[in-house]
Amino acid sequence: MSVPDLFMLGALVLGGAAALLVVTARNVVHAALYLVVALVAVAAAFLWMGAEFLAWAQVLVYVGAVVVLILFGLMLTRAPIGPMAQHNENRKFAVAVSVGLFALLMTLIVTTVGDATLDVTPVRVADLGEVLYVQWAFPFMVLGFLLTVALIGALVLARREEGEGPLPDEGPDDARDERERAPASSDVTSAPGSGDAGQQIGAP
Amino acid sequence: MTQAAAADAAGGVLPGAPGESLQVEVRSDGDLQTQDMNLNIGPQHPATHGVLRVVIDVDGERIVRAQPVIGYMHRAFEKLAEHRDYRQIIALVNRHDWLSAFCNEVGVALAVERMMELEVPERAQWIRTMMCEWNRIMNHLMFVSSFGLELGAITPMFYAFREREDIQNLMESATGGRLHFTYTRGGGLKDDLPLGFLKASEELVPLVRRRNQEYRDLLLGNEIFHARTKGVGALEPEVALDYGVTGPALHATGVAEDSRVTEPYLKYDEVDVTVPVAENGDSYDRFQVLLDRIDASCDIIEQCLGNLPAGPFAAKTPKQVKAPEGAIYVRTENPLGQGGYYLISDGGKQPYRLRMRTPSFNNVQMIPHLLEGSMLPDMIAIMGSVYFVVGDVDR
Amino acid sequence: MTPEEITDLFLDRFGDRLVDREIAYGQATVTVAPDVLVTAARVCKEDPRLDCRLFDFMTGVDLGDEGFAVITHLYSPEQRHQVHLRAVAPGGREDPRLPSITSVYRGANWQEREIWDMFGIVFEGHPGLAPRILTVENFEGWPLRKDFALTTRLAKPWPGEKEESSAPKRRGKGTATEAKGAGSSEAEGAGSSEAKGAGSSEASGALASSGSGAEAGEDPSDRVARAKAKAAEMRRRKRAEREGAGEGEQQDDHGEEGSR
Amino acid sequence: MESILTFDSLLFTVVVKVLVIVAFFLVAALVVGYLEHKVMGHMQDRTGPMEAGLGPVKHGVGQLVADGAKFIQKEDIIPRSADRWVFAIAPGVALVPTLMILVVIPFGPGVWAENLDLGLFFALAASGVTVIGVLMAGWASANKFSLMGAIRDAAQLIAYELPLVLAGAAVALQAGTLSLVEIVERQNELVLFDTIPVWYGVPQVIGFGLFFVAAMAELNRPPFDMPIADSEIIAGHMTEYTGLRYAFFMLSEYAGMVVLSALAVVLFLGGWYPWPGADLPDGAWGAVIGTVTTIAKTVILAMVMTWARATFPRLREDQLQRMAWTILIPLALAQIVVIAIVIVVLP
Repeated sequence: MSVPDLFMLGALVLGGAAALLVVTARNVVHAALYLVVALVAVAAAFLWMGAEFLAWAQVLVYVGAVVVLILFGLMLTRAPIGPMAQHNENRKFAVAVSVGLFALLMTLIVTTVGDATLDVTPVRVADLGEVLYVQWAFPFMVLGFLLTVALIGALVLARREEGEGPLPDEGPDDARDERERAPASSDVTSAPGSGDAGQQIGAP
Repeated sequence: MTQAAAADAAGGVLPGAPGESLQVEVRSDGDLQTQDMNLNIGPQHPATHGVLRVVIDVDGERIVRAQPVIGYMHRAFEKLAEHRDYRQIIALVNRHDWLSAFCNEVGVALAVERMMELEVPERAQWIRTMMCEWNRIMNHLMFVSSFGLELGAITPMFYAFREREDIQNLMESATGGRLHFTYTRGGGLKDDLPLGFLKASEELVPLVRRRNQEYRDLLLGNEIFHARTKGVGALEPEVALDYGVTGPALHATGVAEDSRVTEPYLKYDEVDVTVPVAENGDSYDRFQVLLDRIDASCDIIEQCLGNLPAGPFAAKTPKQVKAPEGAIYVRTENPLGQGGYYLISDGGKQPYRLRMRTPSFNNVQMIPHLLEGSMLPDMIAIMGSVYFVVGDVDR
Repeated sequence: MTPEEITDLFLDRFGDRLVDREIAYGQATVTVAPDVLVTAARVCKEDPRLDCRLFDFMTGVDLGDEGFAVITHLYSPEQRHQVHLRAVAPGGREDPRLPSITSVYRGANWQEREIWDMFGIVFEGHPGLAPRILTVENFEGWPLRKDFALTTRLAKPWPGEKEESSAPKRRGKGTATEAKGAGSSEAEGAGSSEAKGAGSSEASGALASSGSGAEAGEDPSDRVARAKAKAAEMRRRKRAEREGAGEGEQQDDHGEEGSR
Repeated sequence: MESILTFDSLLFTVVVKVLVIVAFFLVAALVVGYLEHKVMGHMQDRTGPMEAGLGPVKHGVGQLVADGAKFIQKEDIIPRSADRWVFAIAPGVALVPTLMILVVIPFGPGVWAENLDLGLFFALAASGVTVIGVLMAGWASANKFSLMGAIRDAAQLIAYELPLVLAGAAVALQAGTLSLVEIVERQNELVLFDTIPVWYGVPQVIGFGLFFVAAMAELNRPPFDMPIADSEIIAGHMTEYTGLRYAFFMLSEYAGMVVLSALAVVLFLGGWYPWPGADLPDGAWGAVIGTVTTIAKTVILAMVMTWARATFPRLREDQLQRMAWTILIPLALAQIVVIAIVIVVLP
């Protein structure tokens, strides 16, 4: 077993354990934090497989933005300290579904990829740019357009809620008009935004 | 009143006991379920100028309910005053608003003198007037500096304390005190001005004026300062009068009620007193009025220096100061607003009742009116610009 | 309006409900019957002749056997006159009650809470007097009533209670050396320094602070010695206090030493 | 180009690199911290501690070392209702990403730990992770002020990560590479109108401003220090921290100043070149001159941050958000478009 193999194994074990903890943790914030570990482990796995760009994108988008948003949302709504009693009646059902899904995916992967050896030569960013912006330029642009549409749509929805929401309007004070539903606006804008960033950086 | 209603709803017990640190109440009366967080600002908080506690409910960053809790510094001054003779009360009233010690002293001395129909020598009156204004500048510098600090600008604090130190040295040379001067006596002053005081005063006035312009440039000339204070905590003149808000907070609403002008005491009828006013009554205006008042005080001090007559500095008083039976109310324009002493005497050595009307008490009572509906950071801009001293609230 | 006009106005308006009117030091005090207190406050605020829009303060007064009175001070910023509105609470010392004027002046809220806290006068119609505003929540008694004794004074009577003539001799010969203008300076004009003799200024200092323990015209070394003796005496007293019950406020110790 | 820290043995190389980076990290934070104290002190007409010194050098240079020693001795308090392990590791989580960025920053020709192909991308990705430590600290402290501080910090980071990344992207666009080393090299080759050699800071002056403002917002430096606004929410996520853990947060703030200033220097101010179009000698001398140049530029930028701290009041949270979403991000996007067009039009 070579050193990269060992590292890969380590990343898999760590990520797998963290992933298990995510679903079993009795505290929802802890679960989110385990998710960070799991995602970082995935990024490490990408790294060892030579997909450097993917690894850092994973860190930037998932760890830096998505998990932060999850934590942010949890803390804004409720983030009790200490274990919570979990009265989830769907627990068994969830276990069954995830085990089934895992089995399905593993079967698919094993049957299609099998024991093919992986070429771990790092992909150059320039090649990636070539593929994205030259070869697949049109689908890429369509994707970007879709995301923009989604962004604007979400903004429109959030805006309307602000005007007609249940918040009592207390007067014409300027400062009060400025209060934004912070979670809503950031929720809407940042996820596609991060994708945006990825696009721009991928430019050759 | 919302705060009282809140206390009632809670069975007279205020929310926010030590055990319930992270308890939040879920409101379900709207479509959108939000959680109000109950926050205790104070009694130990960097922005409350002492031990004032404000219990606020915040929805995100917006304050839905605010309720000041006072009394942490209650020292029963009104009770103590009933057990002190008049000269001891002068030392006592130094303490409730420690930033306006001299102005407080003068108030109680005036009450006694007017009741006893004591003729105070001209020189003493001029010195008192001048000292009141020096004290006013000292007080205002404190609030100029702390307001900046609360908005996150740390530098004005150091600058303003520089001038404060100079004025403190000046007053110390005359009175022997740095914070609690106890310079007034019934019928005059403790002592005459020391050698070199007038010269030092004359040199200090232009310096204060120049530095005041610096604060103006530093803070009023700052975009962020504008953004933080303009339109924040706008107080209507009617509401201000209704609550008995006085001082810079009232002047900022456009009401130029200042007892130095409307009911002159000491020598204020012989000097030109400008009462700076503003229009909008927001934090910016309150702060601007404060800076303008420093300049106005400089003007008065210069006039005092020019008019200071020679003569005795204290009247001959009977050995035992006894106010005749009756009641009198003396209003003075203290740095923070209108101070007043309502003195009821039964002819004895001690007052029968001495009511201290303090500007801070009324000003703080008004604060929830401005806070509700504003944002949490605005709370700092509002509380920092209503100008109060907690000792003056609780007495 | 002059104080006379103000009292007359109240007499016109309230007739026999005006219990008493008084003018002292140019300030008008009108005592109204409790049942018209709110109306009187409203008149003060809304009558264009009075126009007392500035709510100043409220205070309670212990009247002894008669019970308690509440005085509300109102001021008109435009007309520059003031009214002391007074009402004696019915119910004597046991159950003093007055109508609340919070419906007229918002500022009355805390002032009435304070009076309730200090005197136990209940204001009917007040949105909520509890919790106690200045004292602690479980405080017992009404501190500003005259029958509420100051603990320190029970432990140690006020030294100033003694008449001036019986005060110790060292009170100074202030009156003998009363050099009236001596303490003043010839500080005319800008920049001139105030020349004055140290001794003479002290003499009139003692005069001004009539009996503040200032020793006039004495040898400075005497003063130092006495100051030391005084300090030793203070220390002794404090020690005795500590060894004793140890109660009593330290700050009340300075009875006759006064402010010097 | 190879890093000068490369030796024959891989393991040895790694160990040396880690040691050098950690040492630099600690020293740089200390120096910048000291400079901030003193510069701000003199701006405010006061001197601060002047006696503590290291040997004959006085002027308070030893003060921060003494403070550090004090922090180590202080009792480490974890509130009873805090979430213990999250509370305990949060300062470390906040510190590590800053340390990681240092790995890719080139200080001089050959003076870097790692020349990643994706250096810029890596640095920006790592800088976004810091907030997780802050969120952990804020949540685990079981203190409402901490929680509010953490939420503010997260909102701020989400808003300012975008302008930061977009400003960086514009540089990558112009340089045609994401490697920080290559960005410096290309930058030095840039010549405007065939005559004036300039750095990227000139054509991308808007981007530079955006990057700097966003960096200050990310670091919670005044006037964007709402997450730790002492007059509003005590000290935000740091409220419950004492001793060494608190020192860790302070360290990550000062180190963050160094790191993001250095990144700005690399991206916009020509990196290790003393002036545009300069030519450094090969070998050790070039490395020394380059390193000194980079550090000097970094310190100047860090001092600008200090200057801002001594000058400005704090913005309000919503004003900050408004500024990010309505001014900075549109500006950054517009800049990218303009630069892309210019690059396509001008060869």
